[in-house]
Amino acid sequence: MANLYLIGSPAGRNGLELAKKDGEAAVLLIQDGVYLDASAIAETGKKVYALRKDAEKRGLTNRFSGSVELIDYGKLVDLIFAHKVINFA
Amino acid sequence: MANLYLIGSPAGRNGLELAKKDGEAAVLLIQDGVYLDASAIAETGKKVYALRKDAEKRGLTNRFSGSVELIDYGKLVDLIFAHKVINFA
Amino acid sequence: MATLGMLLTLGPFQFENWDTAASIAEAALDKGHEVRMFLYLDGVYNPIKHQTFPDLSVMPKDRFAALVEKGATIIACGVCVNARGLEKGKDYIDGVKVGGLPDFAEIIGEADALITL
Amino acid sequence: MATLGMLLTLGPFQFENWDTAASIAEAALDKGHEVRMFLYLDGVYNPIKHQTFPDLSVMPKDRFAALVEKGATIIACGVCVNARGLEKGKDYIDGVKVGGLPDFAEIIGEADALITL
Amino acid sequence: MAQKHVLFTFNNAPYGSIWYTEGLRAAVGATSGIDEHTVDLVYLGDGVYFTLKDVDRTDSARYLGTLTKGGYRLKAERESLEARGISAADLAEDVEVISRADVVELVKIADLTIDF
Amino acid sequence: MAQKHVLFTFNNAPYGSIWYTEGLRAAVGATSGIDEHTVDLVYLGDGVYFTLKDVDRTDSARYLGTLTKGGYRLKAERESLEARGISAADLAEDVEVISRADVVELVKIADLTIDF
Repeated sequence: MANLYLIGSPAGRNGLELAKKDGEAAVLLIQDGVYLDASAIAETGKKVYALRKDAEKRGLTNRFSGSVELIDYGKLVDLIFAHKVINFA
Repeated sequence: MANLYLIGSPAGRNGLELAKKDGEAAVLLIQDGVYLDASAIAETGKKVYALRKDAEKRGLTNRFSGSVELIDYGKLVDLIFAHKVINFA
Repeated sequence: MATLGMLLTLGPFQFENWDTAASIAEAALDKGHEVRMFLYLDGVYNPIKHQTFPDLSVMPKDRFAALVEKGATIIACGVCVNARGLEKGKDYIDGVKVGGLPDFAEIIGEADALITL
Repeated sequence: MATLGMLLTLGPFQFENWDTAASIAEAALDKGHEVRMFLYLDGVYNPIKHQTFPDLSVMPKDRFAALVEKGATIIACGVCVNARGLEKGKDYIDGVKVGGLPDFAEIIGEADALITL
Repeated sequence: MAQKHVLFTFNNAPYGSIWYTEGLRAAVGATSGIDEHTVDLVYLGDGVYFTLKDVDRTDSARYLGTLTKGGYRLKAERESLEARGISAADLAEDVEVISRADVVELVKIADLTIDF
Repeated sequence: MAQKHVLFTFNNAPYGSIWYTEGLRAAVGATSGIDEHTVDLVYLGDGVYFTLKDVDRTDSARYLGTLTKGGYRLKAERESLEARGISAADLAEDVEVISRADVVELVKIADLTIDF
């Protein structure tokens, strides 16, 4: 299973650095993690997701380009079981 | 009364930036604020204090040069009343 | 069907983690998965049953009670509970158990995925 | 003699602020100053009297009780108290009052210096 | 007892923690007491994320309404906005952008300061 | 029920919060259960401040003793140390410095991960 970096706190920066070096990484931004810039990771072709609810209430949905997929909790649960979760939330 | 910037949290970085621009500033580092680098402020001749107890338990006392004065809670209280406290702790 | 393990180390209101944890657990339960949550450190404040706040229609403890009703297992760290003065969880909502780190070790053993918040 | 106002928004154990607040208040009282502390948000967890933890000889609530004995005024935000299920502070140590933001406004009016933690 | 001028700084982004809104509630409390203190409301660091125009203000609308009626403005530090790539067009209408030097002036005129 | 290999990461400095020591307690708990899980202990970001040699370890000595007896080492990420100006000479003797690439390898061999 590929690694899913769950980024949701100030410590999320540590997780993003690991995700950059991990060839099998996907990234899921939640909570204040949606403020972090994961565009460098998305540009390398790795999948980046963000929890839509957390992005919306922060007024950030316009900031995400097509390279970031906005998802709901149901999809989040599917991703969690389809990957190994690397926790930074 | 001169301003005493009480720096003791991640938000302390915001306070340090203000202290740099404040001609009448002194800085007091407490809690995790003792990890922050206030040397640029000390070099401008502004007084920088750090709470000795908080620096000691983090193993940082050697990091502080003579430009930072290590103080106890009693001195901290004296400083608080001798200045206006600008809170970032 | 899979088992989701969860570790929650923050309390209600002050930080968003409790809400995220409850929302993820709800979604997992709705999809038919099992949820086993361990409340550690300030996480043990979440299930206090007397929470009341006029601005909120649903209190944090209600969210956790709904998880229990849907079949989630929620266990609080007893050392943390007593340190915080909650006396063995005497004021907890029904269904939340007070245990210890061996319970968390068991959750680790059983979990197909683990989320820490 | 001066008056030190304090605002504490975090609870015991998890974050260091409660310890810093108690230590500063002790030092101020020892120097003969007045201390008036307002507990807001998670700060209201500090005075729960049943705290017990074998690894610590002095519990957070003991530190706050000692401040009260030395003459400090400690007032907790009632909305925060009830939101967190603490039922008007029924399990608080003696001497801690449950009030509201008007009490904090009064502390602001009286304080010669204010510390927020 | 005396009327004071209090500088409130907001340093934490919504919604990871609740200081962003409970700080506003405290500011309302400060201005509503017998002394009727006056306040400045300044957003610094990650706190400036609250000033984005699309932020959901459900939790804080009531406090903001009271403060706005009292003539208060939300002030966001330009340097903090720029460091986060936030332009004036991204901000809510009731937000005023001020420089770090301006913030230091507000520090100087305050009697007391409170950070949230 | 199964024995798992768990990666614990420590991301918060002592002593502003207690994750630094309560995370170690949890690691002891994980290795002491019926399943006797195995663990890796990695310090990242501000968490590396715990690995300084002069840090007061009173609160965590007991947990560290148990983990050390079990053969576990404290591993600090080189890139996080360098970003904070911490050299090898500043570190406690029981700390092993590993690269970020090494950390990613530990991520890959873990069954589960926990961040404190």
